[in-house]
Amino acid sequence: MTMLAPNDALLLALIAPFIGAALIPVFGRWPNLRETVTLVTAAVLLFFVLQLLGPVLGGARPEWAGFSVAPGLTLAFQVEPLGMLFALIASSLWIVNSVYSIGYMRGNDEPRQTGFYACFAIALGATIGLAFAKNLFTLFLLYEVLTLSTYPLVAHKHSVEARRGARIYLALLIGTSMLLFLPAIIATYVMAGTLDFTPGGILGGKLGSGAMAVLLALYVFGIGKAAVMPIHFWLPAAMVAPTPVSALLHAVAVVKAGVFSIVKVVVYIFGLDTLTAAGANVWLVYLASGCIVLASLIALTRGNLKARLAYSTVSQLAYVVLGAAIATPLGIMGSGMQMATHAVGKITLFFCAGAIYVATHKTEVKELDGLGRTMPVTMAAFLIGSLSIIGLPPFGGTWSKWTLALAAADSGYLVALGALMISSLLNIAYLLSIVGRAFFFAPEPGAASAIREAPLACVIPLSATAGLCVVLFFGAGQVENLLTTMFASR
Amino acid sequence: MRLVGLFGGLFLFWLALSGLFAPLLISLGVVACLLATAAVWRLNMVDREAQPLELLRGALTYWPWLVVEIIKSAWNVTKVVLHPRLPISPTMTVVKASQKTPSGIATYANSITLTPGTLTTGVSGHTLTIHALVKDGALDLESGGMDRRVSQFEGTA
Amino acid sequence: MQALNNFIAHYNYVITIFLMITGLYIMVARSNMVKKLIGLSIFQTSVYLLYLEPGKILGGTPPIIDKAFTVYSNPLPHVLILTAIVVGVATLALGLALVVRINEAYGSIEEDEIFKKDREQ
Amino acid sequence: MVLLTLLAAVAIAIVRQRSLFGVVLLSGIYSFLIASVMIVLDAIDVALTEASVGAGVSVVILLATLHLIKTTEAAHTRASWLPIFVSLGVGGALVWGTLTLPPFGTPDAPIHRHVAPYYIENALRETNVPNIVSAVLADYRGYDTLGETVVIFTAGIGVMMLLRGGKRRRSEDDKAEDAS
Amino acid sequence: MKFDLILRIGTKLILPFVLVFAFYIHFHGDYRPGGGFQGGVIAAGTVFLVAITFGLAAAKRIAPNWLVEFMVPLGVLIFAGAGVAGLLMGKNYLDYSVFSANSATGHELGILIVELGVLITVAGTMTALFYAFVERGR
Amino acid sequence: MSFVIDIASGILIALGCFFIVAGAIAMLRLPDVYTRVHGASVIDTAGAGFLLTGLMLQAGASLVTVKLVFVLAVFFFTLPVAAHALAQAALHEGVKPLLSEDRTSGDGKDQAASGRQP
Amino acid sequence: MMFAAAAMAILVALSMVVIRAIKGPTVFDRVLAGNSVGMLAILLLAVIGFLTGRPQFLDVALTYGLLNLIATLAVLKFFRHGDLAYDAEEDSKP
Amino acid sequence: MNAVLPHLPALQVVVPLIGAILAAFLRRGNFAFTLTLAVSAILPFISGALLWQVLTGGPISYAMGGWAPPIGIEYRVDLLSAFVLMLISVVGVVIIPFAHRSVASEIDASKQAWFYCMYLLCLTGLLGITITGDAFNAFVFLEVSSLATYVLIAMGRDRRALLAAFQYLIIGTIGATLYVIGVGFLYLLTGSLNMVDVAQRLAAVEPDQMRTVITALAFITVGVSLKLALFPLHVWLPNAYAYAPSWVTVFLAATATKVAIYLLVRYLFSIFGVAVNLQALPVGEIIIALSLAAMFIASFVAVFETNLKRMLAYSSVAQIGYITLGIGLANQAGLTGGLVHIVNHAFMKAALFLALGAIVYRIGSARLGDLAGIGRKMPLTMAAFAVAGLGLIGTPGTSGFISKWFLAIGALDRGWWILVPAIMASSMIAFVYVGRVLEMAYLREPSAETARASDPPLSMLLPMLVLAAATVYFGFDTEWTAGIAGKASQALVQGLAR
Ligand code: NA
Ligand code: NA
Repeated sequence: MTMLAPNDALLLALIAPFIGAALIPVFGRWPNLRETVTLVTAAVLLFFVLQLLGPVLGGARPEWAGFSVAPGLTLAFQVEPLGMLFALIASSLWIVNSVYSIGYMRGNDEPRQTGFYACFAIALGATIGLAFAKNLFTLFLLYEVLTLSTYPLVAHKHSVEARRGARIYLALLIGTSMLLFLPAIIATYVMAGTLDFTPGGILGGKLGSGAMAVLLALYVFGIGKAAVMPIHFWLPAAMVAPTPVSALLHAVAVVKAGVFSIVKVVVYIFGLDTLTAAGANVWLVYLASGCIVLASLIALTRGNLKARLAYSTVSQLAYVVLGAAIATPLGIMGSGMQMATHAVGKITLFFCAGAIYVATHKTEVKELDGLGRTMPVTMAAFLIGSLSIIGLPPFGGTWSKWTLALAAADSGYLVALGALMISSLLNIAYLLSIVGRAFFFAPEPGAASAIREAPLACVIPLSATAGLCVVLFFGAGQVENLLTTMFASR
Repeated sequence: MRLVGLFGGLFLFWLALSGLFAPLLISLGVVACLLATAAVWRLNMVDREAQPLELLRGALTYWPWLVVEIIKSAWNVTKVVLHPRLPISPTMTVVKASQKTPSGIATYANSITLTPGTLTTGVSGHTLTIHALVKDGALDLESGGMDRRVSQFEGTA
Repeated sequence: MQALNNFIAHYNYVITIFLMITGLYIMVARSNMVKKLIGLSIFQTSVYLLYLEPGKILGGTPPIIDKAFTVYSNPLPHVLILTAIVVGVATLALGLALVVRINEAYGSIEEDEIFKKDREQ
Repeated sequence: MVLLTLLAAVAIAIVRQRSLFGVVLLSGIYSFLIASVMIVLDAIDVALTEASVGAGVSVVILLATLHLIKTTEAAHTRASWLPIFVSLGVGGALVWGTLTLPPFGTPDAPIHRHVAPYYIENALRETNVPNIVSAVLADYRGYDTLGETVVIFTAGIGVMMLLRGGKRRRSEDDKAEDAS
Repeated sequence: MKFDLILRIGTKLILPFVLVFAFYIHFHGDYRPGGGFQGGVIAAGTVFLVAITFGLAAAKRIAPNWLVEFMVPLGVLIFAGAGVAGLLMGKNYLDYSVFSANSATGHELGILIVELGVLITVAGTMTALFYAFVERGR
Repeated sequence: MSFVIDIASGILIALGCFFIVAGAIAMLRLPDVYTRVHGASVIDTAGAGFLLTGLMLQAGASLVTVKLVFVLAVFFFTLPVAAHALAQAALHEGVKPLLSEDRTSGDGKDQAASGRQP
Repeated sequence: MMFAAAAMAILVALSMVVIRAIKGPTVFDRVLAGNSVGMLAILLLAVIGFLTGRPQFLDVALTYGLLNLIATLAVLKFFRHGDLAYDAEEDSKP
Repeated sequence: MNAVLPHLPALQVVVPLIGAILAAFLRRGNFAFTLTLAVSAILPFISGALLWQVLTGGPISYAMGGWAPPIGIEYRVDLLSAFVLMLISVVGVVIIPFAHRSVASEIDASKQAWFYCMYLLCLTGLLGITITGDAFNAFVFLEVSSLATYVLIAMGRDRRALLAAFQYLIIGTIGATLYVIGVGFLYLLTGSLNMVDVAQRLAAVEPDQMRTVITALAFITVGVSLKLALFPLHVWLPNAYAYAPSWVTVFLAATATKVAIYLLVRYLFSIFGVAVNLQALPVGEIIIALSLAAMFIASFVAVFETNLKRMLAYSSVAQIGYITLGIGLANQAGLTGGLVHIVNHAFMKAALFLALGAIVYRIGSARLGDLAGIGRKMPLTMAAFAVAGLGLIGTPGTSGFISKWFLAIGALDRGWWILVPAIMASSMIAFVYVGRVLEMAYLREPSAETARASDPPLSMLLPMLVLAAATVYFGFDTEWTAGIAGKASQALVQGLAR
């Protein structure tokens, strides 16, 4: 394996998805060729991202200096550990998701598939760029590209319902980013004179604690993708999208981009020490804790499978925010791990939901009685994903919950600790109840009892991600290593 | 011939207006007069009506008479309108025009109008409809004094 | 008495401004388009006065050089207003042409009526 | 001053006159009056122009227009507060702004001390043209006059574009309306 | 009904004089009030007069459509062209001193030329306006 | 000599002014458009004539006098043409003259004498 | 002095005529008054020329006269035929 | 070359002028189009050379007729005017290919030559306003462009075009007259009409005449604001844009109001600003308040418009609000934002109106409801629309973002942080009205009408693609937009009296 120079690998990783996106319409008329392009692009992307892993672990920070657009606005990329982790999650899950998409889209005979794959590739490109952004402007730019490129995906069905959902999705994400996120960026620039992500932050000594709390609030609510309550309801609204898109939103890219941005801002713009010293983070700890519990409670009340999963995501994202809010290295570590483990776990759950829909066209929880018998593989994967989300060993989620709890305890946030515990219980209630129905309830009379799984292209990915849940349990050390280098220079 | 006459008249007009004898202006004047002549020629309007040079001959006698008439009637009108009771007696009447040519009739009609107190409101063949401020004015015209004067004047032409 | 003197001394401005107000009022208040254009003309003529009045020098004479005179009124406002008049008549002509066309298209030159017709459409 | 008062009177009459003919006639009279005012202000070139435009061209074109349209103004139904307010506002601003201006006819006002003296002193020598207005118009500020000629040209072409051909070509909506 | 008798005769009488007067006003703009614009308006007034007393057809005999339409841009072209002449001779735009060795004479001549341009455009445009409005009604 | 001319022109100008004002008064006082025309014609003929002649005397034998003659010619030309056309147009439009006597049809039939006697 | 008095007289007359123009009552009164305004303006011009010592500018008065004529004729023609360019001959043709 | 270079300022205006005159002689629309094309192609070279001269050698003064200012009329090219000249010329040449077919489809064949004549006159006027250094000359050219504009608007096929033209004529003339009154006051105070000279002499005006200065300021500002459609003086604009021929709308939207804005900046910063301390007057505050009103109210109205031309027209009013906001801020960053938005908005709006023009050319309607599914039938057209629409919203990566960035920084510099969310909130309204169109175009099934549509011919397509590309390009490379605008505003702000 020839080693690419890290800087070149970065550039190639940034460009690859867009080249793919450009090629997809070219092959639009030959579906097989088109899907090949998607898969090859995904593979190539993963390859380039992996090329970066070694150097980053070694403490290097590959970068592409880019160019200055205007004073204060520079387009530049740099790989640091958190971004590395995010890029890794996104690019690896894209492959799985692509395979799944092929199965799902063909299985459902969906229209407009060319546009679908093209937008998907653009979204991935934006995600990678966002992960590697060197400054807030670059991050913001790609944040918006991500929003816009996922909008057609959410609206894919073109039905009245889909349009309404997509409208809410877009309005909320663009709205918060323009009204809160961008002003926060501008304020940051005016105060700090730069927008570069800098270890230790750039705002030290630039503003008082009250102002800092306000600025943090602007970021937290402005980054609507993080779905911090009350800016969360775009997520349930977007469930009208086809399942691969839900996977993209919930696991691969979108919400992750949100929480990732918050963590980046906390670490590299505010600086952990600056933030904790000012005490500007405390309110967020309480807010995140509240979100964790409240969203779980709402999830419990939702009868629609995807809606329930959506609220689950809201709750799980709040974990990440909580880690950032605690604003200690340990908390950030927890956030990073939660990003990874939730991604894998939630994608599994969504794949399952999609598979169920492809096979049976069922969307409601109460319709799933006895489904464990007809779709055993799917429901097994669902179980694994659920356990990981809940945070039970031997699945990846265990470590992230554990780290977060540790961080909360370390910093003395007992409320957060309590929230984590209550939430785990609630998770059990709303996720395992589904598994229980599937395996232990009698199927509706007249339902086919023979095994009838979704297409293989669906089943294989969901099995793979379920496997990853396990892998993450044992490979968590690697993630920890990676994230530790974030604070190595301190 | 008439064209040359017209041109000459126009050029005199120009000189009278201008009073400047710079060569440039003189030549521009010539050009202007030529253009004007050409325009009138395009309209086929160079005829006797348009160049009543003949009328000038009779003017020596007729015009002074008319001026006196005008002053007299102006005075009469003035008396009437300044009179506190405004003793007017508007009258309409018709008079015969004994002139032979349209120009002659026009001269008569215009003379009536020029004279304050009387006004030609219509011309139909040799019949003129007249509006007079006071009845006496109408009667005066009906008596035909002015008609004869104009015809005389026309005759000399 | 002082006030009266002041009023008389500024009488030209008073009338100029009065004309301006009148023109503007016709333009804004009246619905008839021809009248609007005439209001426009009045408005513009008041501007002519506004320029020309200060250009006058008491005891001055029209700015055409003549050995017999030494004090000439300011020629520059005259030049400017000549141009403004020409611009004014050009605008008027164009406006009237539009009025004619509007009348053909709507059968009316009352703005109010036309708005009503357009709304009904 | 008498002339100015008459001007104001005619202006009021124009406001009140409903017959458009009356308005046109009054506007012609208005033009003659204002041209006379211009004469008093020593602006004979301007007076000549205003008379030829206001009492000549404008009247003729207005009449030609009236031939093509309805000739009486409809009773006005508009609420007149805003226009009065706007007009008075502008007037107020003007009064406020002009009170400090130099009084009428003084020779030492700024406009008589800068630029204009140059024209008066040099125009004849530099251009051989004794009419300073002409010299300034066609030479010193000849470019303005070019612009002015272009304005005339624009209006001429514009009116021809608007009024030539395509007569009474109405839109589809209109036809429908007529049919109903 | 001979409404026009007096009118016609009168108009015939004064028509050429009005036209000459127009040119007089134009060409004496350097010395007296007047100039291209005023001259142009009076010249167009001649056409109005003809149209009013003798009808449009007669007016078009002295000022046919093509001529009028040609005059409208021609005058501006003369004016703008006089400016270009300055450019071609290496002076600034509209610098009339190029028209003669003597600067003042050059300016005098330049003024005359551009005023001619004004006259042509104004006379043409005013007549064109008149035609356009009047013909719309028939 | 110039004194004599001044006196003469003064008298003429004064006369002209008198007729002008009288004509204007006539235009104000007289009852209908046809009678008012007579007022206007006083202004245009006698008024203008005296005034302009007075001015001519002032100007002496110069270009100005020639122009004054032209101006006077314009007056003498415009008045009949305009007045005639005006009266005709007014009649055509049906504006009835107020008459104390109508002798147009020869029998003295008072068609418009219904108009009040002034 | 003499000219000033004459100018005053003309202004007085002008005022009365303008009043007539404003009062109307018929359009023809206005036409007549308008014509007279023009005529008085010409006289005023002539007098002002002498008043200011620059009588050369009678050209302006002449122009006024011509324009007044054209305008008056246009108005009257308009009333007579409703059309400025009406031509009887043209009409008599089929 | 050396013979031509010094005369470029004159040529900038004279070339289109002579083009217009020649076009009036031509009887055939095609000839006139070719002539217009040629003129349009020359202009960017002239303005480019001027810009280059100004960048390297400072402001240029050109004495018309050889008469030195203030005796004669001066053409004065500084960075600001060169910037605007460049904008007009470039827009002119980019959009001209679109004209041929669009005009042919909307204007009677017999009038096409005149139509191009009018267009060139309008262009002449706009360039003249921008380049002149003489206050009254600006009025003359303002009228040249205005009269031509009225005619161009009236050429629209709908009868409402006539009404729109008439209303614009009335309002435009009021504006121009108010401007002339203001210039008259300045003249009374200073005796001069030359802008530089006026500014210098105004500074020396006695304090007791301050009132007249303020009145002049008020009249000029209001007069120019009528032309630039500053809220609430914008009432003429929506109908004018909506019913004018498509191509005219494109041209006007991109240039006409921009030139009026230029004039406002010129007066506020180069004349009044250097002469008197405007900070002491609430000028900036008033302008900012009206700008905000425009940004919100006009945007809001746009949301409910179903006629897309009117929608974009209201959007223009709102976007002009951004520009005037920058002017009102009157600091380096804010003014840069305003000036750069002149260019950015010109490009975006031209692209949007071009796309709309292409749609009208194909389906004969610009109503929202008639556009169902057009995104797939006219993909390139709608792509251009979408990109330019994103620019309007101010999405990062488009030039609109750059404008808003500078504006927001200007607001924070001035200490008015509340303006930042206001700017963004107004963008969100833009997001709604643009989004509505995009949703209709992309997320609906094509109707019978739209199903037959296809992208227009290349000559029409190319301009909008170029402009859409420019919207993106200038979102990343701002050297020629924000760079020059920054330098220009630096010079303007530095000159202000404090
Ligand atoms: Na002029
Ligand atoms: Na002159």
